[in-house]
This record gives sequence, C-alpha cells and structure tokens, in this order.
Amino acid sequence: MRKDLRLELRSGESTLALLALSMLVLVVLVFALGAARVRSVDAAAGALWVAMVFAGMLGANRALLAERDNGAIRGLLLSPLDPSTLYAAKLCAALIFMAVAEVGAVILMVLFFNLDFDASMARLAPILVLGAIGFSALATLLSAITGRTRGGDMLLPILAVPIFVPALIAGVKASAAALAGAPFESMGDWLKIMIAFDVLFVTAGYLLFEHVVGGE
Amino acid sequence: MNNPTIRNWLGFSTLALMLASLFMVFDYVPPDAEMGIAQLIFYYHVPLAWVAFASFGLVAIAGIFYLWLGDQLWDDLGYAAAETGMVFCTLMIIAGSIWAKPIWGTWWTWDSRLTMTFILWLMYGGYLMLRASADDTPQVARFGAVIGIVAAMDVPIVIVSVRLWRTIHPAVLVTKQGTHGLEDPRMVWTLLVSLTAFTLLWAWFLMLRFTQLRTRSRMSKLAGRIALATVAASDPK
Amino acid sequence: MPAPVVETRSLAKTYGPAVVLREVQLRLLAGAGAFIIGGNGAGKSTLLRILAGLEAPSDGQALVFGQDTRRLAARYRRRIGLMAHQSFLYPNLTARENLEFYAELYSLADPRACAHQWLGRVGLAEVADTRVRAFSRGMEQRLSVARAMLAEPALLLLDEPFASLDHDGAEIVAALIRGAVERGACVLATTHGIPEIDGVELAVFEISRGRLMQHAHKEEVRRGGRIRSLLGR
Amino acid sequence: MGAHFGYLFAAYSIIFVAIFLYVMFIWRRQAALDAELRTLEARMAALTERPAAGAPPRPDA
Repeated sequence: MRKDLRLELRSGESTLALLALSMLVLVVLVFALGAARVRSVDAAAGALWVAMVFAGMLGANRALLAERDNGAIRGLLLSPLDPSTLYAAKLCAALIFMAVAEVGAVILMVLFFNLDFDASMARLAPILVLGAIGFSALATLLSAITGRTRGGDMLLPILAVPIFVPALIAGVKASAAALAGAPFESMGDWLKIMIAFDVLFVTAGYLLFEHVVGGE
Repeated sequence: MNNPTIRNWLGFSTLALMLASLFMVFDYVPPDAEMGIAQLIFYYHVPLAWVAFASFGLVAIAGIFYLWLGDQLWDDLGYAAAETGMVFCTLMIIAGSIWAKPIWGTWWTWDSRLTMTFILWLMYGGYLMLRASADDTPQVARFGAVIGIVAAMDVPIVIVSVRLWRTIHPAVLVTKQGTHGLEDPRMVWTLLVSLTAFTLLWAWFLMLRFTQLRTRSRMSKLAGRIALATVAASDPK
Repeated sequence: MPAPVVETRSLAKTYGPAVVLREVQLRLLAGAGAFIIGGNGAGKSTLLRILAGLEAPSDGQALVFGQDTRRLAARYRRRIGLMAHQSFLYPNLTARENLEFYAELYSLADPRACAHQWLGRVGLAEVADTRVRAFSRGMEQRLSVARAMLAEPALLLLDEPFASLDHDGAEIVAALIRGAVERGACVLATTHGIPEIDGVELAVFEISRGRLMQHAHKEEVRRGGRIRSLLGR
Repeated sequence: MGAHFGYLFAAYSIIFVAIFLYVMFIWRRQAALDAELRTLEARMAALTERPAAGAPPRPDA
C-alpha cells in the first residue's frame, strides 16, 4: 500500500517552494538576529527549527490541497484502504517532504551562519529526523482536521505549534549541543523527550486518524 | 443533573462561599511575612489553577467517551469544559502575572510552570477557535475530541521538557506553594474555603454551559424533525 | 429471494431546518438499473452520498449489501463505485496515473493493464499521458466514470454521469452502464432528463419535495429507443 | 496594608469582573436559546393547528 505514496509524491508539485521558504526564513532570521550573533550555534539551531516548522506546516497544507482539489480524499475513503494505512502513507509523504526541506535548510544554515561541515552534522541528523517524525505525525493528523474546516489553513499552525512545543524545545537544545560539538550522551534527556513525543504522536495519529477522516 | 433546583442551590452556595473566601482573604488570614500583602493573591490563584487543569482533564475524558460511545452528550460536556477551563486558565495567568510583578519584579518569566500554563492556554485556545470557526456537526465534535485527547497526552511531555528547559524555580514558589509554606492554620483554612468556592463555581458554570449545549443539541435535532413533519403535513394526499 | 443490494428504510436527511430527503424507501436488486430524476437540489446527490457511506442519514437506515452504510467495512466499500460531482481525480497526475493509482488502491491484479483497458473504453487512450488538470470537463467526466467502474463494483452509484458529455461520450457511458447491468451489477444514477438506454430495463424514480417515488412516465420510458433525452437536453 | 495593595486589589477585581462577564455571557446565550425555542414552539404549534391535512406521518426513529 506504499505505492500510493510514490504517486502522491509525484503530485507534489513544488518541493522547490518548501526550499525557498526555508531559505527565506533563514534570511529573515539572519537579519533579525544581526551580524553579531550569526556565528552562535544557538542562533543557528533556533533558525534551523523555525525553518523546519514553517516548511512542515506548508508541506502539510500542500499535501492536503492535492486531496482537496477534486475531493480525492473521498475517493480514498471509499476505497477499501484502511484509514490507518492512509495515515501511514500520508505520514511517510509528509516525512519525505520535510526531509528534503531539512537537507536544504541545513546546507543554507551552514552557509549563512558560517559553520563548518564536519562531524557535528552527523550528530545533527538523527535529531532532525526525530523532529521531522514528530512534526509530520502531528501535522498529518491535524491537517486532516483543519483541511475540512473553514479557515483551516490558519488553524493548522494555531493547533500544531503549541502541541509541538516540547519536541521543539528538545530539538533546539539538542541541535545546539550537536552543533557545538557535544557528544550524544550529553543530550540524552532531550533525545528521550523527542523519542517519547514521536512514539506518542505516531500512535495517536494511527489510532485517531479514522475518527477525523470519517463521514460528516 | 439538569434539575433547576440543584442548579440554583449550587449557584447560591457558590455565591456564599465566594463571599466567605473574599472575607477570609481580606480580613481573616494574616499576610505572608516575606511577600507581604500581594501574597494574598495566592488564595485565588491556586484554586483557579486547580479548576483550569481539572477542566482540561475533563475535556480529554469527554473526548475519549465521545469517540467511544458517539453520544452527543459527551461532546457537549467536552465543549463546556474547554470553555470554562479557558476562562479560569486565563484568569489564573492574569492573577499570577499580577502577583509576579511586585514579588519578582516582572510580569512574566519563562519559568517552567508559567511556560507550561501558557502552552496549555494556547492549546485550548486553538480548540475553541476550531469550534468557533465551524458548525456543530458530528464531524467537528470528533475533531474537538481528537484535539482534546492529543492535547492532554502532550501535557506530561510538556511538563518534562519545560522543566529541563528552565530548571530555575524561583525560591518563593517552592517554599510558599509547598505544603510547608502555610505555617498558620488560618492560611490553610482560607485556602480550603477558596478551593471549595472555586470548585463550586466551576461546577456551576460547567453545569450551566453543559445544560445550554445539551438544549441546543436537542433543539437542532427537534428542528429537523419538525421540518420533516411540516413538509409531510403539506403533502397533497 | 436474493437480498437487495440497496435497501433504505424511512431514510431522511435534514440540514438544520432544510429537509432534503424523507421517507425514502428504495429497494434495488442485483442487475437492476435505476435512474433518479429531480431538479437541482432535490436531494439526488445526497442520496447517493448516503448510500456510499460518505454521509450519515438523519433518520432511518440505509443498507448496502445488508450493511448499515454508516459503518461499511472495507470489503463492502470495495464493491461500491461512486462517481460524484467531484471527480476524485488528482489534477497533477495524468489520466493513466490516476487510474493506476486507484487500481492499486483496490488491489487489482494488473493495475497497468487495467488502466490501459479503461482508458481505451472511455476513449481517452490518446490523452492517457496528459495531466488531468488540462482536461476539459467532458474528458474529466469520462475518466471519472472509468475511475468509478475500475474495480467492477457490484453497486455503481453515478451522479449525473451524462453531464457535460457530448453525443459520443454519452453513448460510451450509456454502453458502460448497460454492460454493468448485464454483468449483474446494480446501477443507480441521477440525471436531469428521462434516460433511455438500449436493451436495459430502467426503473425511473423522481425525487420531489424530498420524497422518492416511481416516475409517472415510466411506461413511456419502457418503450425504449435511442438516448433521446440526452440529445434533447 | 502594604505597598502592594494596588496589585492585590487589581487581581481580585479582575477575577470578579471576569466572572461577572462570563455570567453575562451565559445569560445572553440563554436568551438566544429561549428565543430559538420559541420559534420552534411556534412551528410546532403551526404544525398541530392543521389537523385537516391529516396527522403528520412521523418518520420513525
């Protein structure tokens, strides 16, 4: 059933727009923070996560749009596809979108914040992956809600960001530590929080998705 | 539950206890030795926090029951709880902020407790915005239930993460809100009375709003049936 | 006596004070072809959506294959084909990709061959690799019919299958409906005019003021002939 | 009475004003509900006043 993922991805017209957006966020932050702080890893980690949240939000809304245009979501609901499988597929699609945006954002971050490509990047990767899983799990569930309400595009960040806060805090802290060259052990607590968040929200999305996509 | 007599009794006893707690705060209880008179805000701040958290817990419980049983009753309860919880949570933040200003010299700090409360406030604000922006269909009721459950699930992680993020608890909070903070028995009594008063106030608000939402749900069902019967009555025979 | 494919019991649907459907008693057996006529907003589409399980009735019951449509398990859902006003197609995928995608969703044996076959049947083989976004309304309509019929459903619900189709398109769709009825599927479709399809005995219902009744001109319809109503529209 | 009486007074008045406002809000909701109920009753009455058209067939639940 993962085949639908492939097709869904092909329909996603502009991963480019996601990249452009994360770049813009980074540029804005560079100017907002001022040249003095641009070398700090804390600022870089913060900027990276801001870019990630924005890109993730946009990605979730876009993935939704593809289904909303001709009511294709109903076509999916009518099919023998199980809502949980649908959730898993949409989660994977969102994850891939976010991963692409993240790679772009990391490259830009290194350039803009004058960091070096070194071992710290390798330590950053699992943190970003954990963050992307958590955010995709949450955004996929919530976008199914906001996509079917009026003014839903506005509601998605309003609902998603507060819930995402614990993973965001943990992610920023762990990323800053990773960029500063700290070993993995020193961020154990943050990683545990992120893992807990991911496990909880992937499970919640998997179980609750059928309730949000059901008929009116 | 929807008995007007119970509701009125609840209303009256709430009023009486609120007045009693007001009297106790301003005339009976001795102010704290270190913090002075501003510490008296504590006697409303803590009950507000308790009812706010209880409401949000109730939102999640009602959400679970709604998804499980599908009875509109649970959605009405969840919505009423979210709304009253939001009222009390907002008041708690305001009262806490006014307390913080003279004591800590600032309206707001990103202390872990404050941060957590603020995040909760944002979450349930989102819940209410969703409900306000949509009609009351079973679908939106399910959305509300899901968000209520998800938000409640998030609370423990939020607590852990903000604790780790900001470990600096101002000492006043620890000593004065800890159990050993209330040396004088009059302090304990005042807190107990105001806790009861706010619990009753909460129950009263909840009951009023719940009853209203029940009535509205029943009425919209009835409106459909009346419309059906009206059309049927005008059928040519 | 075989169990009916579609059975509704005192079905009613209201949106607030607006009554859309009431006292709908519909029974359709396998191999039955039925058309529902009625003005705009008469509740035709609502009835189809309820039967497909996309909407819940306000009152009464809708049964499909003997199952309540509010909780249709996957194995019953896969036997229903719905073509609604919205095409359910992805505008950014080509016609072929759309059909292959849905064929995969229904776990058909050979999605590629199946998509190819259906593109031929609805006369879209030449534009198979064009994105649906670029399609005209009529082409999208044909593809939408193909999408609904892809998995050879036992219950085919078609909402305005002849809308925005030219003469050829209408002939194709009429032939597909006939084929579906002949292989024993139950077809329920809505139209504006009174439809006639060669070689198929059609029941015609009319929704008027929310009620579903046998259409008065059924006898006239029985006389059969060309798809006259489609041309007269 | 200490120097912070202003803060104390502000906190308690805000709480009581807000509680009062919420009661008003509930009150207004109740008025709206009552009005809605009256229109429903009127429609119900209009329905029963026409027995000539025969008892309205009730769609069973």
